Amino acid sequence: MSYDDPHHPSPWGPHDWKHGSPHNSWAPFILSMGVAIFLFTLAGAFKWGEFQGWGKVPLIFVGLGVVGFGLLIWWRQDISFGVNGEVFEPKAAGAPFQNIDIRKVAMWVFLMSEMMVFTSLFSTYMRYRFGIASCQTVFESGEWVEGAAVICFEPASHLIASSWFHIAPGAINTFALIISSFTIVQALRYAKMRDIDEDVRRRKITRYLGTTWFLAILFLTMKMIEWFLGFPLPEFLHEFNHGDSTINSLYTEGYLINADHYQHHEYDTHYLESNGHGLDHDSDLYAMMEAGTHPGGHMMANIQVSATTFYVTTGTHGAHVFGGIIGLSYMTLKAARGGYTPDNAVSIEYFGLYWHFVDLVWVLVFPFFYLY
Amino acid sequence: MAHYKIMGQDPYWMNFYGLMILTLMEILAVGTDLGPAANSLGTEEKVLTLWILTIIAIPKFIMIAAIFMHLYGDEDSGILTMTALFPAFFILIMVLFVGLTHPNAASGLPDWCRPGNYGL
Amino acid sequence: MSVMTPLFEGLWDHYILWSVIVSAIAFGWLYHHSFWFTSKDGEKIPNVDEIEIGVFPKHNDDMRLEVAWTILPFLLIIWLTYYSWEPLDAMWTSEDGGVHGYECEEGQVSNNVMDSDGIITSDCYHVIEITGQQWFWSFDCLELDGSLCGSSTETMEVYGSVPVLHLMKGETYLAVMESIDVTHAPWFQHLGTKEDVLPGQQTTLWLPISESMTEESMVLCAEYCGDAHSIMAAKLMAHN
Amino acid sequence: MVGKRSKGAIVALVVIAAMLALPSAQSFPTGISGVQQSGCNCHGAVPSDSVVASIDGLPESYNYSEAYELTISFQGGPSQEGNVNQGGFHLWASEGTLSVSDATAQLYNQNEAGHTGAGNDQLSWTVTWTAPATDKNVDFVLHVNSVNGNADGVGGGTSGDMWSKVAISVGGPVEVLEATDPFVVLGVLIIVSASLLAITLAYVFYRKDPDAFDWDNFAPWLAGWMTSTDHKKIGTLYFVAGLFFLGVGGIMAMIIRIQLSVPGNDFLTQEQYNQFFTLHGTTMIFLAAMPMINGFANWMVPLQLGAEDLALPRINAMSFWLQPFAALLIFTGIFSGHGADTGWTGYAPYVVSEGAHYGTTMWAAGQIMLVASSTLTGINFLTTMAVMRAPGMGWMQMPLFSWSILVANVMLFLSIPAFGVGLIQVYLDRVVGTAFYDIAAGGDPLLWSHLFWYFGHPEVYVVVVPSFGIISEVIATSSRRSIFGYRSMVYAMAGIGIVAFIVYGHHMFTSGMSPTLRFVTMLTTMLVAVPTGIKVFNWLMTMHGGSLVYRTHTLWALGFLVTFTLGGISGMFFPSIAMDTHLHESYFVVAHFHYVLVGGTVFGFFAGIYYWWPKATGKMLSEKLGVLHFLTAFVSYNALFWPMHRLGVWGMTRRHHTYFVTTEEALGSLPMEAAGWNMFITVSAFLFFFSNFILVFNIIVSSIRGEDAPDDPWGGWSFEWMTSSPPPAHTLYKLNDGSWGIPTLKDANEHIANEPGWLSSWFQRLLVTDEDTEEESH
Repeated sequence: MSYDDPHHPSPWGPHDWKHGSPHNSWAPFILSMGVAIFLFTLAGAFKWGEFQGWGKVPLIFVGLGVVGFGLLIWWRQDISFGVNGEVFEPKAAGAPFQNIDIRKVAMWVFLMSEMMVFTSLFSTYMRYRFGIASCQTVFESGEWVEGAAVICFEPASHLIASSWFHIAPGAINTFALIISSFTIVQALRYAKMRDIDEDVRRRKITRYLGTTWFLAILFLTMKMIEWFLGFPLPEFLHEFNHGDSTINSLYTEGYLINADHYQHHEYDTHYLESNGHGLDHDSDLYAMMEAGTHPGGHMMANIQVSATTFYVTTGTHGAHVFGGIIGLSYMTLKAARGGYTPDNAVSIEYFGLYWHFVDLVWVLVFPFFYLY
Repeated sequence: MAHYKIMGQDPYWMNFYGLMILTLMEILAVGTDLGPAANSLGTEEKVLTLWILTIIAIPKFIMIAAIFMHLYGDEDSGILTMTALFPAFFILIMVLFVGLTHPNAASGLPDWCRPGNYGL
Repeated sequence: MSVMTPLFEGLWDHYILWSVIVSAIAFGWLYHHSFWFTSKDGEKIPNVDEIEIGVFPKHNDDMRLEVAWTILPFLLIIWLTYYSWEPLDAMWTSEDGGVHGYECEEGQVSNNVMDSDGIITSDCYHVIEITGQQWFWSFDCLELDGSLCGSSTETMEVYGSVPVLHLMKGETYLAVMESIDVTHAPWFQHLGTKEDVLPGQQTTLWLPISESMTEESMVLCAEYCGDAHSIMAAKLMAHN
Repeated sequence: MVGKRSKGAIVALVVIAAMLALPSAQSFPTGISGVQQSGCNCHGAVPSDSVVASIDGLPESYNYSEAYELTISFQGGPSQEGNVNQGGFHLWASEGTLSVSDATAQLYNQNEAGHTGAGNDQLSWTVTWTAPATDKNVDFVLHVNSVNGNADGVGGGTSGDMWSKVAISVGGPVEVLEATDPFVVLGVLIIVSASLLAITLAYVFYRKDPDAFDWDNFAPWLAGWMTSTDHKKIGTLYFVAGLFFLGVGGIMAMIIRIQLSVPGNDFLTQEQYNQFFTLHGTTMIFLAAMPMINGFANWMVPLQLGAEDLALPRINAMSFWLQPFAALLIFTGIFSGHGADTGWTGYAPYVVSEGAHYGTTMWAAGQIMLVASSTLTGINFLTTMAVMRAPGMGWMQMPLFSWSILVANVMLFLSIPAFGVGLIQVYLDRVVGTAFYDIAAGGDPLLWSHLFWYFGHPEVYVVVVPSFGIISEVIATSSRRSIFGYRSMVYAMAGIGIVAFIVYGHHMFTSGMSPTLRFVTMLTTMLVAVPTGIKVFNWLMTMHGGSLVYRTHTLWALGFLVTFTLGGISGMFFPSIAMDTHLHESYFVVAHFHYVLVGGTVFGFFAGIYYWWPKATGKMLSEKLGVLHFLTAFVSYNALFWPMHRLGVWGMTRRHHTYFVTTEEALGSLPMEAAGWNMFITVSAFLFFFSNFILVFNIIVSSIRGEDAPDDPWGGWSFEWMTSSPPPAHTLYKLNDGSWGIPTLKDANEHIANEPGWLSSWFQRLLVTDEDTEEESH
């Protein structure tokens, strides 16, 4: 027999975990193949943002399907882990990590690289945010003419933080993530309790993991609303929203990665005059218009870079949440089957570390992308 | 797992309450008109908001890392904190070199980089 | 035909000198040891450090030696840094005047002089514009007089039609450069200098044409820019 | 013309097969009625055979940028002398630019021309076509209308008119392969390579045990390799992949050298040359060097640490399997003639421009997968080394090879996210149209350079540092000494690891980056010389008082010392900015990095292969063949790269598909002697390439009838020599009492090992809480 370990003849899983590693597994091969197919087919369906037709879309799902299949194998091998006391949780031997679970160390090492990922994204954002003049500044400087787009940086917060209603999805998300951070830690606490009834423990863990899962779904739903859908307001709130009946999504506002002719009413001298706010009297534009050297009008802006940094950075965070949802789906299922005991509760802790990290990133993303 | 208490209460719950309050403060800071306060401090509203947000983000960050991620109070907290802080230097370098070098490259070399400045 | 500017040649010779010294030490040592401290296969090999499987061997170190070859290379590189720091003064001058002074008034000339290190200083400089695009260069003399700067095209045997930049010896030019598509970089081969030409941003490059400059030299593209990158050439003519 | 698309290469067969399967992706104007503004509003419903259109003046193959005067004419149809109107035309050219010289024709855009109202009464027209400056296959499509000139009837008097069309294609000075849809190509490719692979695998399976050969065991045997999570098997897989791509990259290098052997050569087109040097770089760094390092690391790190396996075996398998699929994506483009042509640095904005070949998207996608693979590898090795050292082995008792892998992985792990994010930005820009590097929207080309080099500079150290480790092992073992200055070796390596992150600006001294940052990185770059110097002197000092045993790996290690020192010295020329402005992007750079990456990394790998081959396979390699390999390779290698220094100073540019020398008649960019040196380099390159087949031959001979290897053939001290050769399927070690298990490391320096230095005691105090200390003291 050529398999490495005669105890586990099937590389498709499930395993007998008493013996520890190594196990044969098809999951790495299939997952890698799926990722390649996905990246390849996605690039076939879009080119420079142009959709290449529906004919190529099914192929993308083939890629995703292969990835999913690989994940299923991975989980199928894992699901017996911890059941019937079959735990294989080696501890670190040497200093300085002595007696810490190996996988916990690995998780922290993984988080190091995640920190660098988000640092790269934040560095990109800082370079553009500080390097390109903001649209407000350009507008007030008067260095524009109506009809020609100027390049400037329009932070998404200009739209999002403009009213309580616009900020609502982001604010709800902030709370959702903090609560979910708390629920996952509660799940861990109950999983580790040895002195409670097994059934109670199972139900508690399932309930807390399920809540976390629900909050993660809520997070992405809110994101959808904020990006694409918008939401209608009940009538009694209209007066607080300049009489408008809906809260526009970023999509409707034209805050898009291909927005090279973006317009905003605050960059419109006519609107500012008619609205009573008027122009800032200290601004160069005001002086120029008074002197008759600038005709005023509606400034058009190319804000592709601003939208790109916003969507990709928050989107990367969103992708991490999505990854968490996939993990949580499996874990909730496993918890419902009684798969978590005090002996392997650490699995919840490892996932928790990842989840808290996603929360930490949001602590930075929220103020700097949504509020500032 | 946490083996300690905060003000005699469960640390997770206390941490949760604290985070909630700080987040509320963040949103209030953005929603409130800070213009007058900023003017009296001799700065712009945006700058003041940014400062408030940054100052609030720091304790939030520490609270999540220390209590939820068990970087405080566990046997392995010390070494894991060191692990988590390990990339700090590299993050600093990236932010300085990549994030904060001005894209419109300056045409001149500042005086402190010139030998002539030191009489060499 | 010399491609080395006096500045480059000075630095180069100095570095070569130290390279030879360092490699003489390293290789002399290497050859000595690899012939002196040898043994033949099959001979009973002495085991001075009592090496044994599964035992971390005895430390074999000497603090003084290790510190010595930390400090000595460090001193050498401090010297080399200082040595190659000097020309930096002339590489990027700040807006408020430097070795090349300020922009020339109408009719003023640069009168540049080269010192013994190869560093060129001038009274003032002229501004010209270089634009790169796939896959040719354009030179613009702006308002400069025909006696100071000129551009033309010429058919070269191998590159086909190439632009020619005519500059005057003894004059110093500041090229303000921009690209209209992707990144390029003009390499003024006999000036020993190049700088990327970026789209959407301006970069600058000093072109001090000394009296010793060769009459005609090539300008090549030194930042990969696509299909015809290798034949994106131009010619620099230095006139008296 | 048609039919000259094949150069006889297998590649062409693949492409032709793919082309047959798929209609051309190029969109032609289909009939006059489909072309707006054509000037002749679809006279006649169907094309007519009686009208014959022709273009005169088109060459068989064009010269770059030459202007050709084309005469367009037709015969037949209802057109006659004396008609009011006689005909019209519409000409479309896929490449180059059209222009018109008189009032009878007009231009719609640079690819399309037609007749004007004034040209309505003509049977022939003249247009000028300027050929492109690059090698393309140019298609012309001409539509003509033969008009009877009747002014009556509906539709502007079109009744009785006829039209016809002709398509002609013209090649460039150098033939070009036609492009085809990457989807089909990949399909064909998968089938071809899968069949090749299947044949090879079947043969290996047969060779394994020719007498007991049985097909029924084949599938489980294969699946055993594909699903294995054993560090030794995965290490072997890495080696197979790494050596395969070393060969692929080598073939590309040979093709590049043929092209450069004489000035003005046209063996390759510019486009092909651009793809070859791009993929040569990418292949050698990411698909050859990195897998080889991982092969060594997978095999030796657990063995040296005294561990059973890596910390996360399944993740380890995942790191490996991402690589072949990534390679598939990276190479997708080249088989359709549209491979990545950006240089391995892939500078923005060219990399996101439509001018860069379509294969660039897949090149970025493949590298994203490699980033994922490296991240997983990093997690695995850092964790393994932190937590799975055998009892008694502290950080400062780890063998130096393991230390080098630790340092390399820390660097790689912390820097590669920057590259990954940059690649994702490029991928998104090219696919979904984000604007990270869209200049028209304010994108910053330097951002990519920063992200790339933030990773790229540590990366080149990642590739070379494991070689330091191998050389430290080999030199010490061969001299029968313990390594001189173990601790300063470790500190030097760690120093290189940290300095690597703050020097990357020296790749951008001429990039338009802020001069302040250039100055700062000039200072830091100079610092690199210090730790590197310490290492070289320590190696030399290790030989002092020892008794050097000349074996093949010893020779390679000594060869490494020579070439790496030379490469290190030439590296010192770059931080001097005034020199770098001349040397940047020249062959001096090429010479330097090949001296450190071939003379450093690859020579180190060769030393490692000869050193650990007996351990991994249980067979000895032939010393005679090994010495022959060393002598031929070392001499031809130096003959290959040493002259490049001089070429660089003369002004020979990297990434140029050809060069021209100054002759009596014409000015070129290089002096006359450069041509001779280039020919010399090409000849040496072939010698070097073929000398490495001696190693392949040695491996084959050794596997078939090599001597059996003892457990510790060279006299090393670390744990890998404590297990059998080859190690048992489940890695374990022979203990002193004769049983198998995990060993404990003893330290010959007991007194030192038990006394932590001031630095480690400071760390201890940070890490261990007071309660723990109290407990210990009780």
